Amino acid sequence: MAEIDKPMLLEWYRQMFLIRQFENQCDVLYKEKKITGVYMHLYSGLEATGVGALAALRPSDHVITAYRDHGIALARGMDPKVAMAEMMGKRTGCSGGKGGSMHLASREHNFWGGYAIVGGHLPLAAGIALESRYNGKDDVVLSFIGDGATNNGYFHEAVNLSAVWDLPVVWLIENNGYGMGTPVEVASGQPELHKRAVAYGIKDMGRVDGQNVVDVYNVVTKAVEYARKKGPVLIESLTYRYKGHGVSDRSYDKLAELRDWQQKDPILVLQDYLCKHFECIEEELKDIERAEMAAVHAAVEFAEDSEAPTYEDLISHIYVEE
Amino acid sequence: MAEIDKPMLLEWYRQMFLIRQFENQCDVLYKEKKITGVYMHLYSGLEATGVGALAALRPSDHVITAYRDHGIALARGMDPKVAMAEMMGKRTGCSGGKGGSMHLASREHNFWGGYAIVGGHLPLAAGIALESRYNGKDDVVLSFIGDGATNNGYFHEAVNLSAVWDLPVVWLIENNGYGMGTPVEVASGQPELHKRAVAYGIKDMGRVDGQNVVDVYNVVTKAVEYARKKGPVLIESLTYRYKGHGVSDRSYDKLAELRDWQQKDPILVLQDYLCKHFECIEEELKDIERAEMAAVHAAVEFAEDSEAPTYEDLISHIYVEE
Amino acid sequence: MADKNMPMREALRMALREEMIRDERVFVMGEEVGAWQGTHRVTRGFLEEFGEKRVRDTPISEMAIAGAAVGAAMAGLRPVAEIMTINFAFLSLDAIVNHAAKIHYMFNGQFRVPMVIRAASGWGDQATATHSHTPEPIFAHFPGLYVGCPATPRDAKGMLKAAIRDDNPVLFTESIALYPKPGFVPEEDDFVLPIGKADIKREGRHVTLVTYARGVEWSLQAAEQLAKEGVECEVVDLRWLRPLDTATVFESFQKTNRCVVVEESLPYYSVGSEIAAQIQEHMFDYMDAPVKRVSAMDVPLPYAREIELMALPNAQKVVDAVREII
Amino acid sequence: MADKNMPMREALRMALREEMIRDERVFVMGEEVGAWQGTHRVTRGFLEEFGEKRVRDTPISEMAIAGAAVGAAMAGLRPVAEIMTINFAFLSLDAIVNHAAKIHYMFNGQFRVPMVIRAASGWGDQATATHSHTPEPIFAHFPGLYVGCPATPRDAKGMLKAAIRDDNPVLFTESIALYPKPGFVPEEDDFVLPIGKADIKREGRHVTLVTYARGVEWSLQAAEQLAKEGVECEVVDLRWLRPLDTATVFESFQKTNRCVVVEESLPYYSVGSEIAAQIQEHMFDYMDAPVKRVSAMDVPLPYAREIELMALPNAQKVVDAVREII
Ligand SMILES: Cc1ncc(C[n+]2csc(CCOP(=O)(O)OP(=O)(O)O)c2C)c(N)n1
Ligand SMILES: Cc1ncc(C[n+]2csc(CCOP(=O)(O)OP(=O)(O)O)c2C)c(N)n1
Ligand SMILES: [Mg+2]
Ligand SMILES: [Mg+2]
Repeated sequence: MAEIDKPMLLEWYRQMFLIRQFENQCDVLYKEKKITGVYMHLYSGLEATGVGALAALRPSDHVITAYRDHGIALARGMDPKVAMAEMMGKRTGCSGGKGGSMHLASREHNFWGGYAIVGGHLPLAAGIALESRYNGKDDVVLSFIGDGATNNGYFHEAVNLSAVWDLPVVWLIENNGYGMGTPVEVASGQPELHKRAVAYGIKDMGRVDGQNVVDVYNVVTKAVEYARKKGPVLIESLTYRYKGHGVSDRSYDKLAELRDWQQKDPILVLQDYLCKHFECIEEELKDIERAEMAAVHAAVEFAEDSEAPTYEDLISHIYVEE
Repeated sequence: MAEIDKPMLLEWYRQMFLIRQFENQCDVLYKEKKITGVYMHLYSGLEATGVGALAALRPSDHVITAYRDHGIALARGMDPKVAMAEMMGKRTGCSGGKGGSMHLASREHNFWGGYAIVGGHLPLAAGIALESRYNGKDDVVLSFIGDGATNNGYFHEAVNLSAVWDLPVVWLIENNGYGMGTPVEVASGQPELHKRAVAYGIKDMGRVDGQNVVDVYNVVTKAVEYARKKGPVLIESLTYRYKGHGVSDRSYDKLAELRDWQQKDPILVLQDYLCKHFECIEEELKDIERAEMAAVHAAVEFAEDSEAPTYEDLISHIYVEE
Repeated sequence: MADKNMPMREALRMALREEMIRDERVFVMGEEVGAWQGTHRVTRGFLEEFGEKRVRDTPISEMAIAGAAVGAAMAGLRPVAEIMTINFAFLSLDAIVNHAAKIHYMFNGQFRVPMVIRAASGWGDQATATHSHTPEPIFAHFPGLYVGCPATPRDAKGMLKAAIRDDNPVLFTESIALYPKPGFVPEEDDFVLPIGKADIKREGRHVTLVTYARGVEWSLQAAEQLAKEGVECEVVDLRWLRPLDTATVFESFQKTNRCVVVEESLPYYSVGSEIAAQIQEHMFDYMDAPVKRVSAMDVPLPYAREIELMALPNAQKVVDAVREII
Repeated sequence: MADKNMPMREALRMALREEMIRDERVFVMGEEVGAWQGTHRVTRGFLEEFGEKRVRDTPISEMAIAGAAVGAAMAGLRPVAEIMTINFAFLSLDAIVNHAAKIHYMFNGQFRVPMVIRAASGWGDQATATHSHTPEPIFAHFPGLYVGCPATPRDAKGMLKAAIRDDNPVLFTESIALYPKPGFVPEEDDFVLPIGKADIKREGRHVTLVTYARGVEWSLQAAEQLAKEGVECEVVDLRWLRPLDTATVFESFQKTNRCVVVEESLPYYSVGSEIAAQIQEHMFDYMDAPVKRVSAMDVPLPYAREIELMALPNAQKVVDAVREII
């Protein structure tokens, strides 16, 4: 495990701040009807989980997630311009405007995309991991899973397959307390979701404080090592979604709860950590913030200036044709 | 828990002997091409599990299973004539000849049928249990599950639903070592299948010796009590299928293993138990055997004399019409 | 009682509520139907009114939602299970077409499966490829099931009540785009429309537009426009894809001798295919022109609004199709 | 090399084996494909020849089998996943039509999904309602997927090899009844038949029989019988339900002006529907009679042999249908 040094921490701060900024911007753009459609699920509040987990990967490792994918894309290094253009359905978007908010992806970053059918990407993760084993590589797949998704048949079949085939997958549950409006305890007979590892005989890495990027990084780093050498691992990260489920859904009436979670906001937690460990860091953080705000603005400009897809795009890539 | 007395034991002996006899007869009839079709899965070897478990139920309780259903039907009290007629696809069969070997059922016995899609009946079990709770009854559902079926999405979703809805279901895994040709350890990351209870936070009743009808009865009786008062329970019964998977499949090449299991044949185990506990029981057992052999012969005769379904049957009951 | 103007979602809510009041055995289950008040607000207020026993939130388990409804129905309850959107019913296909639809037959009538699966269907709101299906035809392919797809608030009420009261399993799809659309709805408790009966939504004598669900609106708009040019379209709303009321289609066709099928679904192996096949088979001597089909384009649906709309049928496409055969 | 006579299952086995030898990335996965030698013996001997890495037994997890194949294909492998029978592919519907078929488009070409799902299809052996499906049309409804259904050992080899070499996802169904049927098969390694190309299985000038898979046999038998009466049938084997080779159908129809569609599937929203719709739409002026359809009866399939056979299409039903339009 690499020693956590200042540059790493600042890079995480940068990513988390960028994500928060990007999501806030998306929220505004949606209200301005510059981002349209019925689905948009923001990552605000979950930044430490995504950023900490992805920091544990090598570039040749793989990532896949569900529709709440903006934060994962950005943490994996996708250019915010390309991400924002996709949000606005532009040709310059990572998926040419054909995927939208729920379907960001970047082949070059080994980010295998966001998927909108709950659980649908979990067997894909297993299949991608199989390629790694099959070709004698030691790359791992990091697969995010919503807490609600763990009750779906896909979860069961995919995790069990990873166990019997001994695939290098880190199954990381983003337990943000709810699947849409349903609390974890209502949806799952076993609300301590990491315990489901027993059902597959895979390594249970327990729960991690998903608000603390350092903790997430440490646990996922261990998990990645384990997966690389041995086999699948299950982790549960405890976190929260600030903006409710998605833009079309009324936000649930949980203001007190929200305020509690904001007390341990992942960005604040990291700020505190940085201020405690490094003197006069405030200015550096401000610089980062300014730069990322500028990056998001540039992304919006880029997206707004980009062209919409055309009929040609509508009918291309239905099949691979050469 | 009712004291296990001699009449109970003799009744179990009768049922187990009947089932074995029935299955042997089916095997013969299949070879004679009097039973036709591609699917027939015999219960030989598993008798103690079915008979012991069903003995723990009241008539108003419910039973449901997969395609390996002959033994369950007979233990639940289905007339062997009606069962045999169904095997031969006759109008007098329990399902009018339209269901066949895999789809025996008897509404009047609260035997909700055998189902051929692996795992497909598991949510049905949950739904039937819901009716009991909904209408304020205390009837339970006993749902059999193959070991192989526990790796299917249906299992996961149905058992979890039973947990969060707190349904009175006894989930009883018939672990006969294989799903078709695949050993449990190859198919399941967690080969101690009862441990999957943890994933749903339901009561784990552990493993029971599925060759011993008394043991099965005792465990299932406790499970039924628990389900009636509290909620779902998972049990794993260790047993074996003498005739391989089904008639169309070559029997697997496991003669030594088969012989080992036959050492603890469920009928022999019960015979030993009876002989140890009751003097001069041999004659009584012989009488039972003679009677059940006669019953099976009568069943064959009845079935052979019965009529095949007609065009009218082909087009009836597609929809309920009144 | 006078009819009352209300959006389709309210008509559905009224139907469901009335049936729950009428019959203790009727209950709803599904993702977010209770505390969250229903993703599409059809079960708004139900949890408060009927309580947890009859308004049952489920985990994200589409196989179990449909399958548990089957079991509950077999045992004597009358579940109305909501699959949040029809896209997720792909995961319930086996439970619906291979269990709900087969059990009555397979066990020779020993069990009945009086259940309804309600599912929101349709696209056009940038929901993207995996969330943009109208796969009603693939469900209607299978015997043992009824498939209903209302086009108006009035029909929504009468058809849903019929579905709930029927002893057979019914897949009932509700066009997302129609939820907010208003219409007059009878307030009577026993306003029930017969299963499998099509409806003439507009009379005409030159061309028959055969359609259902959202297609009715496009067809009526097209008929309006064409009427100005002197072309009178008869709009036949199938209402049910199974049973399929070909009698009503044929009757209209005998008058018009021309037909365009209008549907939101994909073109291949679809409703347009079946209706065209039926007409040419049974109405051959009445055909003055081939039956035309207006369907979604044969593409996965993209996110970007501009190109998604190109793929969607609309009134103009219907008008163009009619012109081709007039 | 001379052609070799062999049953279809051997032709499939040959195709698969050749492709595995040719391309290291090709592997098979599915229930019982390895140690058990394949439920239908298509992968007999593979485990021994290719080892556990490339011959992968799976749990009974149809969602994961199809879904893991998608992931492996995206990552650069070329999985050939076996779903033991197509009935169980109902559980994989979402993974197949909503993931395999959509991913290339949805991410604008970033990923390819070069995978094949092989599934045994068909009925007639008393497998009963839940195990007696030929649902190829419901899969072919969706763009992004190819659907192939070979009728002869020769086609089986050439089509399966094409499916494996293609960069798109393919659902490949194999009629259970055809597995043991023999035919001559080219032994060449590179005998590949193009995707989406229909085949004239018999020439004729009076009626076109459009069919696929098992229907080809019934059609050829009917053609034989009708030839004795002077009626010459042209048998068009579609081979692929997607892409659908309507050009070959139309060409034949322009010659015969009459058509019967023959399929093992259920009648509604099916291949007969689509072909009839296409012909009346594009060949209206060539039609001397309506297109007839011979399909399975619209019933769940029962167990008892006597009545199951009544529901199945056969050569006589084809003959009768031809007589109706001659
Ligand atoms: C199979 C399926 N069922 C239902 C839905 C609708 N849906 C979208 S997101 C969601 C909640 C998922 O919750 P969770 O897995 O906890 O992820 P989170 O949104 O909290 O990140 C539901 C029910 C869906 N997209 N797919
Ligand atoms: C969904 C599904 N997949 C595959 C099959 C084919 N199949 C029938 S039985 C069986 C094995 C089931 O094994 P298990 O659950 O252990 O039951 P057992 O036969 O041992 O009683 C398989 C794979 C099926 N019927 N349904
Ligand atoms: Mg969540
Ligand atoms: Mg087993």
